[in-house]
Amino acid sequence: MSDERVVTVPIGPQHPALKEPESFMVDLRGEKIDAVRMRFGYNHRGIEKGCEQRSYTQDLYLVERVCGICSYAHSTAFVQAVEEIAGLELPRRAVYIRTIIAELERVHSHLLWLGVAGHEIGFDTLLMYTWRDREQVMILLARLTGNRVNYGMNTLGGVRRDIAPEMIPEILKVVDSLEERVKYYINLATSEQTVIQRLSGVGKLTREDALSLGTVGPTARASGVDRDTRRDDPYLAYRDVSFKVITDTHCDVYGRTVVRLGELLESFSIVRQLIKNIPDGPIAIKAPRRIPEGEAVSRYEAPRGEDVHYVRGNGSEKPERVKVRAPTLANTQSVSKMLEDGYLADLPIVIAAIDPCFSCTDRMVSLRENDGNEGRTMSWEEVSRYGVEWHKARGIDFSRVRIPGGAGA
Amino acid sequence: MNALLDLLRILVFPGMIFLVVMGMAGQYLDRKLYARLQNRVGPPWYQPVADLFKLLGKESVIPEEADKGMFRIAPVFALAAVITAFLYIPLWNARPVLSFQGDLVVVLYLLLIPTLTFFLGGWYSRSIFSTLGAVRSITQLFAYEIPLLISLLSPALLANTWSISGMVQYYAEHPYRWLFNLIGFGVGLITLLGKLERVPFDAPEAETEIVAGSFTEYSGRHLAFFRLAIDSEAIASSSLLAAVFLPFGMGLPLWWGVPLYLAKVAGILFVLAVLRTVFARLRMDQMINFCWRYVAPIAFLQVIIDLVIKEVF
Amino acid sequence: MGEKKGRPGEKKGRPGEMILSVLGSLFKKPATMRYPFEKFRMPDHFRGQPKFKSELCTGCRLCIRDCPSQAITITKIGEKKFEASIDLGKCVYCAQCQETCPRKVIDITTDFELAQLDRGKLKVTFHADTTKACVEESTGT
Amino acid sequence: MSDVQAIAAELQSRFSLPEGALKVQRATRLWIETDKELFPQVFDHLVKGMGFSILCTITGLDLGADLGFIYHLAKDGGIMANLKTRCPKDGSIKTITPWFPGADIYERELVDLLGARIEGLGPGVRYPLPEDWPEGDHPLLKDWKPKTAPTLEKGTQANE
Repeated sequence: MSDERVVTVPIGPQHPALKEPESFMVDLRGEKIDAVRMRFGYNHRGIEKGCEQRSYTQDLYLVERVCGICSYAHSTAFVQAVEEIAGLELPRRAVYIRTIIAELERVHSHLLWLGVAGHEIGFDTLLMYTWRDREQVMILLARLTGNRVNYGMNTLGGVRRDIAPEMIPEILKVVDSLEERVKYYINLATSEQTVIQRLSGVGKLTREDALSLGTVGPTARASGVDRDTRRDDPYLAYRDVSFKVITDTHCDVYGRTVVRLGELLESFSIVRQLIKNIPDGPIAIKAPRRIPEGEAVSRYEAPRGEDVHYVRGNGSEKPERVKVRAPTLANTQSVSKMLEDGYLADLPIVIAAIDPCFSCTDRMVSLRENDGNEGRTMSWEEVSRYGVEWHKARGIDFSRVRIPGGAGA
Repeated sequence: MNALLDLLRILVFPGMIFLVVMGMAGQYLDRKLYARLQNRVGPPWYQPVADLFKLLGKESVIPEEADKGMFRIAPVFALAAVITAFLYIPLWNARPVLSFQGDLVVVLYLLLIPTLTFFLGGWYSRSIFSTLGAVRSITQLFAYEIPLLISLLSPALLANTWSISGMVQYYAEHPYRWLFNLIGFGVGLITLLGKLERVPFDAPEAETEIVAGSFTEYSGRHLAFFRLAIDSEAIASSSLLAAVFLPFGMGLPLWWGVPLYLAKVAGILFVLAVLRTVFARLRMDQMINFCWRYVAPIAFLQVIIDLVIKEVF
Repeated sequence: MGEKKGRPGEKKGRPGEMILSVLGSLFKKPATMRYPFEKFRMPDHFRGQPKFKSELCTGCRLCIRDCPSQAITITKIGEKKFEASIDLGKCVYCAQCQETCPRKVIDITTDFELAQLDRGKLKVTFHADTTKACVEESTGT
Repeated sequence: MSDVQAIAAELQSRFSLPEGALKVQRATRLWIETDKELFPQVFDHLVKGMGFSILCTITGLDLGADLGFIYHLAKDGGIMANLKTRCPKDGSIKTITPWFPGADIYERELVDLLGARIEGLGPGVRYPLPEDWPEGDHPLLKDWKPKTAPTLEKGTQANE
């Protein structure tokens, strides 16, 4: 930092480009990026510890809240591992329903990403249009599962809600209409000059780097790494459907866009195949409350990449250990590589291009007085009192300020 | 009596208050159109007023390290410059509030002051994001200002006068000659996007990169003044473009002239809203490249056209 | 995917690709709505605020055991009379309680507008009224 | 013999692992248990010799007196080898960053949450706990209890 031409810009923990708190200290030389130092952990909520202190049923809902967007991915990865330990054989209909929800979740996640990407490059119209279209799948998911995110669809031994026959045409309608829209966006992303200018050649990550840094998901596939857990280590009903693994060799943000848009089309085709072949039968089997001793690892291709859940049971109602590896943790390693020699202006889109989900990544809180096991944080009064004390210690007295609902005075 | 009338013209109509009201109406129009173009409902008509009063009622926090005087004066200065410039622009007839030979150049420089105050306000905020925004503002200024200048000066070349009212008179005497300046009008619209720091040229206040650029540290009434200055600048610049490039129907009586003028400004605002809807933000280097490689040569083309026409007629 | 190769790292495209659909939007009904003024309804099976039918409760407390966020408290107030309070600030609206309950005491409504300025109001108590047969709420929405 | 059994057989013959150290759970899941001394050799052979080039993650376990570590390795084609090792709580294990530069963050997580000592892990910012988190306080240990536990309950009362 002896060079005075270098300016350090703090992007985060609070910054409009980041939807979640994470810190990127960027050293700038003019508009060019010199170095990036990352700091994670702001979203550490003690979920792994919390899982050890709750029953498996409760954990289902806790794990689902690891992430707000790919919630179903985490819930399914967890429940798969538990079912493997318990040796539960799921009814085929339940497996199919899980797969349908999983693919619909991918659709909503990728459309969300496209909108966010548009926003990061200052193309708000793209954001508004994609999110308008995404609303179709959100409403569909709400009708199928009972919520727009955090579907609460999984239970040990199956799913909680059946897909009613009258919903089938609704799903197909949404899939058809979205397919048409996605084709429009593919055309847009590959022919709009200003979009191409902002995406192409930005955030380069070579195949070698992608491999050595252990990137996963669309980030890796856009660098020509042909990996997809759905095909390599099939889970749910992916053995029964045929789909292409979309890869690209642009190795930049443009490639990542192309991969995600291509995956959307594949998802539509997967949902159609599943709906065509969905078997009849029960949607759940009875699961024991006590899960036997044992351990299992489950892999799941979430929209952002591979989720890995490790669960160890000890014969009681509560798991001995739950370990969650979210895709963003694997991908963050590559961000500083991608930012090398880039512009400050490209930083938001490069970070956005791994579709980061820092909540997934961290899984625990950094409030000191967090009790860790329940995901409970300081109460509002405590935070306010803590803030007042903190400022008092530095010579500012906020104690006369009244905060509505708080213990300010 | 005459002095009182002049004062009224400066302060109320068509001066300060008229401009501010127009500014807010323009902001509403822009936001509503932007929303509708994006298939959204958009704000209700009173939103700009509500925003203004909300900001005026809020505490204005000044950073400890900021140059307090500069920080406070910059927004006021921006608004004052825009209002002054507006007084020289003929709206629906060839008689603006103030006028003299050469006022076109003065108006251009007055309209440059807001950008300079963005720079000064941002620079003296001493925050990293403000500083970056300030530097970007001034860098961008050099890219769009020259083409804008050239495109506005070429109709003046044709009219052989440096006074805007003189130009209006010339084009009133020679109807349809303004049609030769349409290329310049296009250049003017594009560069106006840069002047108003709108997509695709909004890098100086790119939210996802540098928060709000120069305005990052501004809040309360100081921010309100800046917003007012920007809204008024949009109206003043649109009026300038309307007067220079669309000088038809300028001799009409008040009840025809004012609606025509409003329609012209609304039309320009509409084009600006559409333009900012369909593009992604350009990076600084791309923006400068674009301005110098495409916009500036086209502006020069307009000069050549006008010189040729002047020789022919 | 119609890809146009130019110089490496620079693809050719046209600016203003969206202009037609953008202008078309002017004549379409907006996709958004003026939300608090216009009511929004969630689909029928939406998991909103839980409701507790006190007269059915046997006090088995299975719901408490399964609730992931410990939002339910059940107090015995008399012979076969139970009163429940649900902390809507803690509730994660998973509807596990509804599923667990053997007597179907808990109903899930589609009500989602549950925000409160006062945290105390988030705690909804369902009284077992000893004189009347009906159940009423003391606080809350 | 399926792929996973072939891998198990090769490991068995090469390292003469004790009875029960290898477990084939299903066609794509292999569990291997090694002691600390043998671990680097087995790990190196899996990564370099058998193509397990994907490091999914590292799980740390509190096994009472020992800390357990599971290295979840995968190869193209879907087979996952879960290599287990353990060391006493005051002992240390070797870093795997020479094989996987991206493993840095997984190891820091072990250091922060379980208090593992990792030889050869270079300096860097801690993850995921904050800078001012007390040294020697590792939340994922089984006997870890929160120091203070404010609840929403208390807050609600204070509010009324």
